[in-house]
Amino acid sequence: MLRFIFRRLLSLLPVLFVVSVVIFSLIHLTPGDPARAILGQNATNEQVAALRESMGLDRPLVEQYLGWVGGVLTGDFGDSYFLRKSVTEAIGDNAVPTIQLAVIAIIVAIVLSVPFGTLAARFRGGRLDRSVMGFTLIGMTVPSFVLALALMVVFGLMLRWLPISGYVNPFEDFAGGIRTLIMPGIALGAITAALITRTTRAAVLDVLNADYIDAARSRGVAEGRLLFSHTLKNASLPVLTIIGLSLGGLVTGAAVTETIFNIPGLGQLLVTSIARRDYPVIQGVILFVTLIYLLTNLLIDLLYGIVDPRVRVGKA
Amino acid sequence: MPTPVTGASGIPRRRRSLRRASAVSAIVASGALVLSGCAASGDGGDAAKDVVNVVTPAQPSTLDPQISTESIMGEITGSIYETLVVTDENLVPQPMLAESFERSDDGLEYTFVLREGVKFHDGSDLTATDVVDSMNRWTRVSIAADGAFDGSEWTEVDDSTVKLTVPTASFLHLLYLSDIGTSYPAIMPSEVIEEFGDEPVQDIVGTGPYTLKEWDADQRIVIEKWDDYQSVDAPSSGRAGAKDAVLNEVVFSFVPDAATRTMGMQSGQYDVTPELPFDGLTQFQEDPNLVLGTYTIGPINLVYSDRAGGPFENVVNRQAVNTALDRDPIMLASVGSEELYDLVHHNMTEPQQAIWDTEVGKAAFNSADTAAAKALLAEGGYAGEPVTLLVTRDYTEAYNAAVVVAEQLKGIGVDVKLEALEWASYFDKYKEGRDEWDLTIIPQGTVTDPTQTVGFLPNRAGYYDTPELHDLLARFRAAPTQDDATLIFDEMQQYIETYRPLTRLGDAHNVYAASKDLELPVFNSHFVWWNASWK
Amino acid sequence: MAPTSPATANTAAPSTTVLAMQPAAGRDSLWRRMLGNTGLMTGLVVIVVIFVVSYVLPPLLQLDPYAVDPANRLAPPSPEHLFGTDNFGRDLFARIVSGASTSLLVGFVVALVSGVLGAIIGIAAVFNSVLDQVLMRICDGLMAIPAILLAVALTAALGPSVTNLVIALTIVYTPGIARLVRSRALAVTSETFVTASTMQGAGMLHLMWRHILPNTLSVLVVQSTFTFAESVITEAAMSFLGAGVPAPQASWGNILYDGKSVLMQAPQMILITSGFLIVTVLALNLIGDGLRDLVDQRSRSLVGKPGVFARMAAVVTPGRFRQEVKR
Amino acid sequence: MTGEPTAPLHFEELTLDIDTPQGTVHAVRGVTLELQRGEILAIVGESGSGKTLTARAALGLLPPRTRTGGRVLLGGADVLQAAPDALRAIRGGEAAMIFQEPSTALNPVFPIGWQLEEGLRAHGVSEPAERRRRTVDMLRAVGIPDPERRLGDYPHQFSGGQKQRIVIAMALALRPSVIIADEPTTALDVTVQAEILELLRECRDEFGASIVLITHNMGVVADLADRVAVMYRGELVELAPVDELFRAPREAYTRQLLAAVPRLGGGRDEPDASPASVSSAASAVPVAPAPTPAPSAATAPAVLLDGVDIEYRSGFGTKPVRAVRGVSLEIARGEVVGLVGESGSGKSTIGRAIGGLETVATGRLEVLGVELRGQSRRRLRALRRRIGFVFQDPAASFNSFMTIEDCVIEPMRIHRVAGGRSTHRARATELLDAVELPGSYASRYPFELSGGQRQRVGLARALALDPELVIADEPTSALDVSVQARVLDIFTSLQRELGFAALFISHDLAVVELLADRVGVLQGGELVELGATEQVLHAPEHPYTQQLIAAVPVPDPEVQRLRRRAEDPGHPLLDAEAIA
Repeated sequence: MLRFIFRRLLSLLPVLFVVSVVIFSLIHLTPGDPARAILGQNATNEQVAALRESMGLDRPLVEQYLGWVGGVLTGDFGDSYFLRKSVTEAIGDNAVPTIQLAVIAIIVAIVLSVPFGTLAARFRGGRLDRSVMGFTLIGMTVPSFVLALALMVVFGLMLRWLPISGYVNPFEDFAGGIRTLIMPGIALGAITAALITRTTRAAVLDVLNADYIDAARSRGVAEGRLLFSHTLKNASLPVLTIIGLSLGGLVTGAAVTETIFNIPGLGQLLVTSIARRDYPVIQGVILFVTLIYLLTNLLIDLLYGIVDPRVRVGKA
Repeated sequence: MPTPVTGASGIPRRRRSLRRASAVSAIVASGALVLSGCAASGDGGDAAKDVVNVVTPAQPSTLDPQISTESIMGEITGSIYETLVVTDENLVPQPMLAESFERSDDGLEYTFVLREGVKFHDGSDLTATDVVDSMNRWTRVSIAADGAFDGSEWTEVDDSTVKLTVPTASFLHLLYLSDIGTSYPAIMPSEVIEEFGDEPVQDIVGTGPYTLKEWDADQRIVIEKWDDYQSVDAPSSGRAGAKDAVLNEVVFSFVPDAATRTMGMQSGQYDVTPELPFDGLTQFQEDPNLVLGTYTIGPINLVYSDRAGGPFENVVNRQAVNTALDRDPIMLASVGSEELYDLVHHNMTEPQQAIWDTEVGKAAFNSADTAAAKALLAEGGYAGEPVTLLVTRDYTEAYNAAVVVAEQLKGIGVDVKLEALEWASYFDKYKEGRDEWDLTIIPQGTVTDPTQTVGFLPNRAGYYDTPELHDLLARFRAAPTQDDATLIFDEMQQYIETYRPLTRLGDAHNVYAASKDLELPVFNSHFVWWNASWK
Repeated sequence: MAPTSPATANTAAPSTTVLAMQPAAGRDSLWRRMLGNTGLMTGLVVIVVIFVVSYVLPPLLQLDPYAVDPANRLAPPSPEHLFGTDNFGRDLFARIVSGASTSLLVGFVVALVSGVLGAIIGIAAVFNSVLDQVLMRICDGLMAIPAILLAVALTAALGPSVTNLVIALTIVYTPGIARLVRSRALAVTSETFVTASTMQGAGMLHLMWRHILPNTLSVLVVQSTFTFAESVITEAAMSFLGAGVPAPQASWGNILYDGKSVLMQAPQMILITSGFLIVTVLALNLIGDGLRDLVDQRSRSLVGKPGVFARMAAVVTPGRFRQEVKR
Repeated sequence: MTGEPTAPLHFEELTLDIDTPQGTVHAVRGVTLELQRGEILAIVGESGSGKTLTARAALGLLPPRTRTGGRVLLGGADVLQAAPDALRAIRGGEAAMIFQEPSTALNPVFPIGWQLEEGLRAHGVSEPAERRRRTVDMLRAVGIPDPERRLGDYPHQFSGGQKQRIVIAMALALRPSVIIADEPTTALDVTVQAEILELLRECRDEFGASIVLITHNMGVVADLADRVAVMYRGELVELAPVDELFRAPREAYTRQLLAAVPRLGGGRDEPDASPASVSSAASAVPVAPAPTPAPSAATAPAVLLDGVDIEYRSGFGTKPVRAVRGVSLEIARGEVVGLVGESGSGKSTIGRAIGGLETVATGRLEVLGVELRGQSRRRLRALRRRIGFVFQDPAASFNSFMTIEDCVIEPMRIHRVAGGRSTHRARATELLDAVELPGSYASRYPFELSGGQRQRVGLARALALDPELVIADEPTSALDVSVQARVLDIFTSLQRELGFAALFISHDLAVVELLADRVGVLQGGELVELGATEQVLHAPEHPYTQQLIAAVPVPDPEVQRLRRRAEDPGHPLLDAEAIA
C-alpha cells in the first residue's frame, strides 16, 4: 500500500514538470513587465532596467526557470512582488477560502445530485427523470457568472437575505461564514451538481441492469433497499471519478466566482496576479492548484480500493 | 471660483487592480461640500456606529505618500500623514505641521517654523531633521516635485526651523507643497527614511489623526483613530485647522468587480464609494439611501504615435483626425451621461478655468468637419494604410471612447483597427512599443500645471524634442507668479495647436456615493475622514 | 422498422437477453433513429437555425453590429431595436446575431481542430509506449491546469485575436479528447477484430486507419460536440474576465461583459444574450447526448415511442415511415 | 383458482410481448406448462426461443416494457398479478433462481456473507446471530470449505465453481419449493459442471425442491431432467419425459435439434459433399504463390513446437506467470490437430503463439518452416499471410464499420494481392459462396448477420489468401448446436478440399472428435496426452483425460444414468441435515 502510494506520488513528478514548464514559459512570454508594474508608470527606463536586473528578469529564461524550480524543490516558492509576503504565505492565506468554497460547492452538489440522480435512474423515462435531466441540462448550460449575478440580484439585492459579497471565515464565525459562502457555493457547484447527477444516474442505471440486482431481486430484496444499498456502493466509483475531475473545474470556476463575490481565494489571487504580472505568485498558485488536483485524484484512486474490493491497490 | 486642483501629474490615472486612480479631486460645486441628508435610517443602523465601510476597486501597490501616484493611496493616507502646509477651504495655504512659514521677497527662500509638541504614531517627537530628511527625499522621489523643484534644497536652521532654497522663483512651489493628492510631501520619521531610502516605505508612520491598523493584502485596509493626536488650535477649514476625529475606524474594502461594488452599495453592505460605474448615476439617483456627487477625474486623450513611416508622423494627418472628431457622441459613449463630461479646448480641466484658460484653439475646437478632415488627409498623403488604435479594456471610459472614435475615423476613410489589451500589456506597448500603434486613447488624471500634460512630458508619445519646446518649458517654470504663468500658457496651447501631439476628447467625471446617514465632508477631491461622523 | 431481414430468422447470439431477440437494426435506419431521437433533432434544428440566421440575416436586413449611436444608448426593446441597444447605442439584435456567428465559429473550429488533434494524439499514443508516456504526461499536465486560467494565460501570451483564442481553447481542450480517444482506442486494440487483422498481417497504419479510428469516431464526435458547447461557454467566461474575443467584434461573451456593468440599466443585454447562450449550449448538449444514445448500442433497445420528429417526418413522407408510426 | 393445487408452478397460456423501438418482439407465445412436485423439468431451445423469459416469468423478473398475457401460478397465486409485497414474499421464499454467470450474479463490492444474509433479512429473519448461523450452514451444505472464515470474503476471491455454489446456497437459503436454474453450468468447465449438476440433483433429492432447468446442453438434460420441454421461437414445441424424448422425439424440430448434438464417441464426421467449392487452382484469381496442399509433399511440418514455454508478465517487476510449460507438438501439412483443455489450460495461448502474438520464452517454435523466435516484424507479417485464423466470438471478431465484403477483402488489401478491387471482390464472392452465403450478403454489415453466418464469414476471411495453416480457436463454442453443426460441416469439407493444416482449439471433446486427426490434451499449461483421436478419446491413458471424458454428460439419458451409477459418489454432496 505504502509502496503503491509512493509510486503514484513519483508518477506525479513528470506531470508537475510539464505544468511548471508550461506555466513558466507562458508567463514569461506574456507581454507586460513586472518591474514596470512595481515601479509605476512614471519610472524611467533606466530604473526599470535596474530593477529587472536586480530581480533577475534579464537572465536567460532557462536560468530563471532552473532558479525557480530549484527554489520550489527546497520549498521556496519565492516572494510576491506586490503582496509583501512570500508566495507560500499568500497561498496559505488564500487557499483557505477556496478550499472552503470548493467543499461547500461539492457538498451542495452531492446533496442535490446523488438522491436525484438515483431516483431519476430508478424511474427512468418517467416524469421525475425527465425533469431532473432537464434541470441538469440547464445546470450544465447556464454559465456560472450568469448564475452568480442572478443569485446576487435575487438574494442579495431584492430579498436581502445574504450579503452581496465578501468573505468571513466560517471557523471564526460559523453563521456569518456560511452566509457569505452559500451563494458562491451554489454558483460554483451548479455545474458540478448537474454533472454528478448525470453520472449518478448513468452509473445507477448500469448497476440496475446488472445480473446481481436481478439476483438480489429474485431473493425478495425490496426495491428501495436494492436501490440505496446495492446500487449506491457500486455506482459510487464513477461518481467518485467525476468528483475528482470536477475539482479542477471548481478551482477554475472559482476564478470567476471569487472575482464576482470578492472572496480572497486562490482564483482571485491568480486573476489579480496575472493582471499585475506577479510571476512568483502566478507560478506558485498554478503549481499548487495542480498539485491539489493531482493529489485529490490520487486520493480518489485510493478510495476505489475501499469501495471496490477488486481494486487491490497493493498489487496494482 | 478659481480652484487650483491637485492630483496626479500628467500620467494616466491608474485604475484596476493595483493601479486604480480615482482621485476624488475637485468637487463640482465648490471647494468644500458636505454631504448630508435626512436620516433615512438605512439598514446599516447599528447602535453606536463608529465604523465606515468604504469600497474601492483595488488596493494601492504602496502606501508611500511621496512615491505613489495612486489616488486611493491619497484617500487612505490623507488622514495618516501630514504636510508642512495645507490649503484651507479658500484654497489658501495654511500651516499644518509648520507653526508658520514665509517666502522671501525674491521668492528664492522659504522658512518654516515647526509646531511644538507634535509626535509621530511611534511616539517619537517631530524634529527639524525629520522634516529635512522627508522633504529632501520627496524632492528626489516624487514625480510632482520633478521639474518645479529641480535644484532646490532643504536645510535645518535649528531644532524647530527649516529652510527651502530654490534656484528660481516660481509660483509652483507653494502649489505643490500644499498639494495632498498624490506623491505629496508627507513628513515621516528619519529612521523610516534611513531604512527604506528611495524605495517605497513599508512602515507607515505619520503624525495624523488616524493610524494604519491593518492591511490585509488585496482585501482591506483599516485605519483607526489615534488617541494621542495633537490637534492644531484653529477652527477646521478645508484640510487645515483642528482635526477632531469621531469615527473610530474607516475600512477600505477592495472589490474588483464593478457590478459587485454597485450591488454592495445598493444593499447597504458598504457606506461609501469614491467611484461608481458611470452608468450608476441614473440608477442611483432614485435611491433614497444614498447621496451622490460627481467630480472631475481628468481628460481622455487621443495621443498620436510618432513612429517613423506612420501616417501620423505628418502633422497634417494629425490635424485631420482632430478636425474630424465629433466629441459629444464620443464622450456620451465614454461616460454614459451628459452630466458626466466637459469639453475643454485646452490642456487643463474646466474647474481650473479661472487660472488656466486661453482663447487659443477655442474657435476651431470640436469642429467635427468631416469634409475638411478628408481634404487634410488627402493633403497629408494618407492612402488608406491600416491604422492601429491601441486601447485598454480595463478603463471603460477610454475603451468606450475608442469604439466611437474608430467608427468616426472609418467615416473619413481611415482604416482603423481597434486593438484592446489588458492593462499590463497595454501599458508595455504604450511606453515601449510606439512603433506598433498609431493612435491610442488613454485616460489621464487632472494635473496641477500644464507641464504635466501630454506634449510636454519627456519619454512619452507626443513629445517632440525641439529647442523651441525646451525654451518654452524653461520660461514657464520660471514664471514668478500665476499671472505670468497664465500668459505663457497661451503660448503653450499654441504649441499644442501647431504640433497637435494629442487631441483632447473631453474630461470625465466620476460619480461617488455615500450613505445618507453619513456626515461626510469632502474637500478638494478627498473625503475628510476626521470630520466625518454618523448622524 | 424495416421488414425483417433474413438475419433475424435465426438470430443466435450467445446471450439470451431481449436484445438478442429483437430484430436487428437495418442499415438505413440511422436517419430514422436520428429522427426518433427528439433531443438530438431539437438540438440540430436549433443550431442550424442559429447558424443560418447568424450568416443570412445580417446581409439580408443590413444589420450593422458596429454602428454606434451614443445618444440612443441602453434603449429598451422597441420596434426599431428589437432587443434594445447596448452601451454604445448599437443595435443589440444585430450584435447578438453577429455575435452568434463569432461564438459558434469559435466553438466549431475549436471542436473540429481539437477533435482532429485529439484523435491523432490519442491513436498515436496507443501504438508507441514511449510516445504514449510523453504525450500523456503532457496531456495530464495541461489538463491539471484549470481550463479557463490556462486559456486566459494563453491568450495573454499570444495576444488578443479570434485566431489566438481558438488556438488557446484548442490547446485547452485537445488533451481531454486525446485522453478519451486513447482509452477508447486502447479498448479497441484489445478487441478480437484487431487481433484478427493483426493475425492477417496488418501493419500499424492499416490498423489505425481501418479499425481503430472508425471505432473511436463515436466517442470522438460526441466529445467534440461537448467541446463545442464548452468552448462557447468558456469564451463567454473568458470575456467575462476580459480575455475573450477582442472588441469591437461582437461575441456573446463580450456582449455579456459589456452588459454586466449596465446590469441594472439594461438588463436585457445580459438576459437576452444569456438566453441565446443557454439555448445554444443546451442544443449542443442535446446533440451530444443524442449522438451518444445513437452510438450506444445498449440504449437502443430502450428508446420509447417515436418522437415528435419521427412523426413529423412520417407526415411529410408517409411511405417511408409508415411502419414506425403505426405502433 | 383453476390451477392444480398440487403443482408448485403452473404456466397457463403465458404470452410475453416486448416493445422495442424496432417493433414488438413476441418472445413467448401461449406456453402452458406445469412443474410437478419434486420434478426437474428441463426447458431446451436455441437462443431466442423464449426459454429463459418463460422461466423468469415465474419470479416476475421480466424486462421493462414487457406485456404479459396468461397466468403464472406459483403456489396457487398468480405471479403476474401479484402486488409488490406479495411478489417479494414469493421471490426467494416460494421460488428462487440460479443464474448462468455466477460472477455477475454476485455483487462484487459486498462480502458474500452480507449477500447471503440479505435474502434472509428480506424475509424477516431479523436476529443477526440466527442469520449468521443459517448462512454458515448453507455455505457448508453446498460444499464451501471453512465457511465461518469465508463469510467476509468478496466474490472475486472464489473460483467460478465456488461462486456457483454460493449462488445455489442463496437460492436454497429459504428452502423454496421451486428453483429456476438458468443455464447453471454453461459458464463452467466440464469437471466443475459435473459437480454442480450433482449438487442440483441433491437440491431436489434432499430438499424436495422442484427445479426448472434451462439449458441448451443436451448432455445436461440427459443427466438431470425428468421431463423436457422443447421451445422454438416462443412456442412450446414438445413436452415429454426425458427417455421418451431422446428415444423417440415426436416433432421434426426436436429431431433436428438432437441430431445436431455432437456425441462423444460418435467418431469422425463424414460430411456431405459440399455444394460449393473453392480452390485456388480453379479460382479465377491468381493467388500467388499457390501453396501445395499435398500433406506428404511438405518439406517442413506446418507447426513445430519443441519444449515451448510461454510466460505472461502482468506488469513491471511482477513475477511472470508461466501459461505454457514444455509443450512439444507437431502438426503435419494437411493435418488437423485438436487441442482440448479447460479454461486456463493454455490452449488459446498456444494458438496465439503460433500466430506470433505471444513470444516464446524457451524452446523452439517453427511455423511453416520459419522459426518465430527473434523474427522481425516484417517477416512475421509475411508469414501471417500463409496462416488463417478463426476466432471464438464471431460478433467481436468483425469491425462493425466494415461490410462483410470489406472484411473478407481485408487480408488481400493488407498483402496487396494483385488484381485490384474488382478482382478482390470477385474472390470475396467466391469465398462467400464457398461458405454457403449468398453473394448479396457482401454489402451487409456484420451485426446484420446471425452468429452462425458471421462465423462462416470468419471462415471465408481466414481462407481468403489460401492459407497453409488455419488456427481455429473455439470457433463454435458461442453458437447454438444446430448452427454449430453447420459451421463444422463447412469447415470439414473445406479442409478436405483445400488441404490446409489446422489447429482446432476447443473445450468440447465431442466437437474435436468430429474433425481432428490427432488430439492433444492440455492441463495447467502442460500437454498431458497427445495421440490419434480415437485412441485419446476412447482409450485415454492419462488420468486427467479420463476424468475429463468421464465428466462430459452424454446426451442420452439411459447411458448417462448408467455412467453415473458406475461412478457413484457414495455420499451425498449436499448435507440436508446440516441445514434443518
